[in-house]
Amino acid sequence: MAHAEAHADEHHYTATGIDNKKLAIWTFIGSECMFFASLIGVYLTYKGRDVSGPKPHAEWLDKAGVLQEQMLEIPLVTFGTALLLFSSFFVVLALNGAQRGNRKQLIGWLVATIFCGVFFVGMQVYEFSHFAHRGMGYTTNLFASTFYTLTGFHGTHVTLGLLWLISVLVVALRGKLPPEKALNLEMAALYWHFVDVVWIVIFPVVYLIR
Amino acid sequence: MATDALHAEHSHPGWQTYLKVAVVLFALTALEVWAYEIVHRHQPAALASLLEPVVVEVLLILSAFKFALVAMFYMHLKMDGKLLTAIFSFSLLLAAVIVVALMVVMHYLWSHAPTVNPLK
Amino acid sequence: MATTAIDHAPAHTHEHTGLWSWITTVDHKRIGILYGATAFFFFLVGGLEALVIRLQLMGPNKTLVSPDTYNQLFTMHGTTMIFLGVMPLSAMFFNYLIPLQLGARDVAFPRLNAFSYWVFLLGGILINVSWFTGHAPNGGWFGYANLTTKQFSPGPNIDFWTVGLQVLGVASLAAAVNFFVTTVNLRAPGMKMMHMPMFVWMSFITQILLLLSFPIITVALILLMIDRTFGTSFFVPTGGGDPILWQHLFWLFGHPEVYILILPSFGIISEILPVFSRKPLFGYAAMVFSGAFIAFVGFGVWAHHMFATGMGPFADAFFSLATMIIAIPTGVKIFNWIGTIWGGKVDFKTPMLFAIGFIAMFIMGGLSGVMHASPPADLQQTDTYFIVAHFHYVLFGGAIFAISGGAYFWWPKMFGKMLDEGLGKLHFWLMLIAFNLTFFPMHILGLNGMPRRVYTYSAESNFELLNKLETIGALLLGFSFLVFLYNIIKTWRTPQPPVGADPWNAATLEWSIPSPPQHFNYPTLPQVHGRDALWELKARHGGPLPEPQRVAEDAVLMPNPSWKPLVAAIGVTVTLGGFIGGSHLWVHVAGVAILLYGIYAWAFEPAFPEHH
Amino acid sequence: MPDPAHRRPPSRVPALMLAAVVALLAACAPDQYPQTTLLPRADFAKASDDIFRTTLLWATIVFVLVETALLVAIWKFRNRPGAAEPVQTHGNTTLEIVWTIIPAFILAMIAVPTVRTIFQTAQKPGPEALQVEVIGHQWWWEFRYPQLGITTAGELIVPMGRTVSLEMTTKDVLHSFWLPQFAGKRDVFPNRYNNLWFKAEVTGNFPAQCVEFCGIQHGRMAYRIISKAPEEFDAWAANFNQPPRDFSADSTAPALVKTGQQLFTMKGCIGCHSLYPALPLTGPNLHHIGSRTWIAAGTLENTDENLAKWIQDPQGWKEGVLMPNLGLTDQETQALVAYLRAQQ
Ligand code: HEA
Ligand code: HEA
Ligand code: HEC
Ligand code: CUA
Ligand SMILES: [Cu+2]
Repeated sequence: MAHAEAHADEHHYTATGIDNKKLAIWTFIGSECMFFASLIGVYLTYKGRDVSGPKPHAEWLDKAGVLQEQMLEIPLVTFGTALLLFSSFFVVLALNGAQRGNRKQLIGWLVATIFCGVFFVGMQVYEFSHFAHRGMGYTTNLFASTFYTLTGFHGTHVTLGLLWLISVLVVALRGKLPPEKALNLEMAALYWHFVDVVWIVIFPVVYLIR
Repeated sequence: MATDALHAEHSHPGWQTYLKVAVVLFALTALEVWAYEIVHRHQPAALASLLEPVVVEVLLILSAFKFALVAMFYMHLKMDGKLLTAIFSFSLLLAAVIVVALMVVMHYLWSHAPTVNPLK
Repeated sequence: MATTAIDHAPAHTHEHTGLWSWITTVDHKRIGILYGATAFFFFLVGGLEALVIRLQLMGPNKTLVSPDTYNQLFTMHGTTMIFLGVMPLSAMFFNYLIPLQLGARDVAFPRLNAFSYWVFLLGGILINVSWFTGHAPNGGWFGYANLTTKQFSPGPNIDFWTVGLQVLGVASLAAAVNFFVTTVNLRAPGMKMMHMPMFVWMSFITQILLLLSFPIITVALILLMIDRTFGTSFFVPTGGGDPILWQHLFWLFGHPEVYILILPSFGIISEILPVFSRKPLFGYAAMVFSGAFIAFVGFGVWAHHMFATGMGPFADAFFSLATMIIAIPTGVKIFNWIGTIWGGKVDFKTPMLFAIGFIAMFIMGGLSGVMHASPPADLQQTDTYFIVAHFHYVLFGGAIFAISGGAYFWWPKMFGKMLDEGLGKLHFWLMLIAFNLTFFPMHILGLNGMPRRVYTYSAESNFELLNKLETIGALLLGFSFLVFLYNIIKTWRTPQPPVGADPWNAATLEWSIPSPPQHFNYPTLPQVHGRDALWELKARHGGPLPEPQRVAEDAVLMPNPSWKPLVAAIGVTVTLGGFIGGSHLWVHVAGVAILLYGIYAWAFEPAFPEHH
Repeated sequence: MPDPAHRRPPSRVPALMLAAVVALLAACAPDQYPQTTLLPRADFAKASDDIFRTTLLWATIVFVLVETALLVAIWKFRNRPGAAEPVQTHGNTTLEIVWTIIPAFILAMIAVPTVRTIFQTAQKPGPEALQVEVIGHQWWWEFRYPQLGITTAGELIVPMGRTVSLEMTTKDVLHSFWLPQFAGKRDVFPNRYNNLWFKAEVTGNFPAQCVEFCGIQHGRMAYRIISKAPEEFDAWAANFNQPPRDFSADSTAPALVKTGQQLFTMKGCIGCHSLYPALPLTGPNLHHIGSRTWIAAGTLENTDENLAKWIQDPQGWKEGVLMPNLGLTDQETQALVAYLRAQQ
């Protein structure tokens, strides 16, 4: 019985052929679906039940009795959405580079991805502070609370994804992401895409449907 | 046992495919925003009155398309194991059911339970 | 499958003993034992709380504890038993058994496994620390808003609960991902899904339930915490929120949760019955599918906890019918278990007694469940002791009986020693009788109008006699656990000849390796050809297998021990703990810093020893 | 085994079991329990009870059959010396289909009447019903009769033989209103009205209590349901509508009562308690408190001693209750009791 050679293989043995880490990240994503479903469910359930303004898609009277524009600003978020979609595209290319051992492709696109992500978070920070400026605090009304909570938790996920991607970038920069370790980027990328698809749902549900 | 990287190189699509997907994604997003604008500004009027009754469905279908594209191509579900697709689809299905169920039970309640004193 | 014997004395390496080795362990068996010991301790704490409850209710208008203390007691009793007792006791079996029964060396992510345990332990401590500050949670185990909002519960009591449960949720989710992947991926070569032992199947379904239901309560808890901390109105009516949304979110999780509590027990029973009936499990495929069906339909019945809320007739009817349907697959299980015994050769060893007790008692609880499932009848039963009777019959009569049986069954595998059979039988009979004495009268009390969660009752109500009986029963029940404890200590102390690998002539792979198993479980991964892998082997061999020999401890490369998971666990707990009694920025910051350090140190530390 | 623990059960267990069985049998009779749900005395409760009995019947049948099967199995197939190895069966499809279908059939027997009753009890009674607004407070219940202009607390008084329609809500947290002998429970929610109805078939004074956990004194949030013959009910309503008696100018009134009336204002009782039925304040309305059968949210019989005990030390009886201890001396208490007693 040749133990030694058996082990080398046994450490990577999986019954399905799918790598453990990849399966794990997908399982986690499945669980996250329920997390966002609950938040979106709460948002939609409470949609339109505010006692007073601000309103997402209609004019509203503020405390002073002044008529205010609708809260949500579609052009800004459309730009943010585009950024996120771009980043998903970029990270796929980065992964492609990593798998083929093309360091330039890997690093270049990864940096681009991170840029887009940072700008998206920046967009959200700007949006939130702008809303706050316009008189929509966290507790102002149900719309405000549900909106900030849903998009805020999404933003937190984006931030975590960024942290992860940046960590992978650092590893890559130090030349420690050879093709056989591309899975480390693939996991981050999968999570990143997931964050992106959640936004694909949030964008119409929150911003476009009145 | 195939190492994943090798496996991936053979079956994962090239960057042309990724680019095509990206283009479609942007087009669909543009469509979404356009649909929103039509209804929002009520212009052009003909299109708006056509779109208005179904705009929610249209938006949801468009975003479902986008969702599917990212999942299938960028997340490689189209090429990776069926098991992963099963995990994701099952979760999504249940997630959708939960969202709808929450809305239905709460709105059904609000539709029949009086909020002001029915004796007054 | 043969563990080719290499004649080595068990090579003890220093890293295998001492406190530090337990703190840094990533061995699923040790983590399982840690889970078991911790959960059993918490179970005793929850039991002690129950005893105080029972003493307070022994007679009308008693003043043993103050009303608020009483409310803290039953809240903590329910919370402790469910989240710190039964769930982690099941986790003990997941940890110890899933890899063994699959023929694997460990779980897929050993360090993540350690992380789960530490988060669980710290979450349990966090929530119980509230006793020492005098602010134990007092809103009931389902924490109904708007009683639990800041206006009506201004103290930190509820914060301990929202935060504690979130921390525990992290532990459960991490463990669930781990066991899900382990089950799918680490099955021994040749073991198809439909070859897996029933315990692994039921545990697998439990992991899916955990993955899909815990996020829901996490969201609910977060929203409640935000309401309390930042003044939003998710569940505050004056701000437009609706407290009933809390109930939907809670029970959307809460009902799947009860199947999270019972499915592992179904699995344990399904392992014990065949071994002591000397006959394979009856209707394996039906058992698998009924388990999956219970879990799946279990997501669509949550509002049967809310029949009294006035949901409207259509919702009432829907949830009533959905609930009743669950009786069918559960019935299939019961009948298949009886079918397993039928025609067998029943050996009344202690584990078997508990398994039979489980079936007998669970039927009772299940049937009262079906009686609640009819809303017109439930309007009379809900929030009375009839409900308390129902859920103790399924939780204690179900889960605790099965877990006790499992403990006797796998004890020799875990520790290489048999628990005393005589004491085990005494434990069983005492528990069976005391259990019924404690909880059967609750049916009568409930139907005769005794509400639950009342710290006392009037003399006029005439509830005294039955309550006295219940209290006596509870004390006896406590005594039965003392017998168990004594059995453990006695077994520990008394020298015993080694039990060997397969003392019960059992069916599954874990009995093919020495007791207790070596760190790597299997020197070579076993090759599996069908169900009941070990029975099949023995049949092929034409009798008992030769006793497996221990091989050198370093024969197989195993992962490094690590203390990083503990650091990350501390980080999680501190970060969330900052929400107790308001949001404390510096605590969050410290927590996040610890967490980040833990995660990075973990990520960049080699999982395996440097090359051989 | 020389284990002393081993000896114990044979002597102790049967005795205990016997005691338990006897006690249980004796304790089973529902008529001993004033709050029982097993002796329904109104249409709604009877509908619940019908379903309950149907489910209980089926549950008992299933219980007996399945437990018997289990016992037979373990007895018949117990390991006897020299028994042969069992036949290794793996299942039986026919059997499995049968034991899927039979439970489904039994469930249908429960489900059909269930659904019928759900819809039947969901119907609201017409305007001829006596309407009562039920309002939950931490930790007492308020009852308003808009058709009669009456507000009272702690005692729901209804006429026998006439449908009563309850519109229920809460001023603070969730509670649940329950009339064990007459109807099931309904939770109450802020900003929402829930309905429950019943037609009492007997007269009498029945205890009941709040059944949704509502804070520290949930355990002592009780009330009485008093069903009166129609004439008595009308008389009560007519009498109740009299304004409270003013003793300050009444020379026939005992001095104690007069002092009590002054103290009622001086001690601040008036800040929370109204003596006029239509004036809602934070505490229960004390109109006609003198003729109530129970006080302190249905937890104390309305005797002079209990009244005194309550107003002097409400926190002693109901810790955390929203009525403060006002530091009344014994004399003041006696005066207040006399005054309240005179509110008939
Ligand atoms: C292990 C935990 C567990 C399990 C397995 C169950 C199982 C079931 N439960 Fe239980 N339940 C709880 C734990 C559990 N429950 C808890 C903790 C609460 C209270 C929460 C709280 O308020 O604090 C609760 C409350 C609860 C309620 C709410 C009552 C109320 O508050 O008003 C209801 C209502 O429908 C219910 C129903 C059921 C049903 C139908 C099943 C079914 O799954 C049972 C199925 C089993 C059988 C039916 C027996 C075997 C079957 C046969 C022998 C076949 C033949 C049978 C028939 C034809 C009927 N349960
Ligand atoms: C798995 C779950 C579980 C288990 C095992 C138990 C076990 C017990 N429960 Fe529990 N119970 C719940 C889950 C559980 N319970 C839940 C969810 C609620 C609802 C809470 C709510 O309403 O919010 C509840 C509520 C509840 C009530 C109702 C309270 C109320 O509504 O006012 C009562 C009353 O009698 C009770 C009693 C008991 C008793 C006597 C036991 C006994 O079986 C306990 C037996 C164990 C022991 C007695 C321990 C032995 C200890 C020693 C021997 C001492 C050694 C000590 C040390 C070394 C530390 N329980
Ligand atoms: C701060 C408010 C407050 C003040 C002041 C107050 N009470 Fe009360 N009282 C209450 C509340 C609230 C209850 C209901 C308590 C409960 O049962 O939960 C109550 C209950 C009662 C009851 C029982 C009523 C019933 O329906 O059973 C009586 C009698 C009573 N109060 C008398 C008095 C007297 C006499 C005084 C003055 C000496 C007084 N109260 C002062 C708030 C107050
Ligand atoms: Cu009010 Cu309980
Ligand atoms: Cu349930």
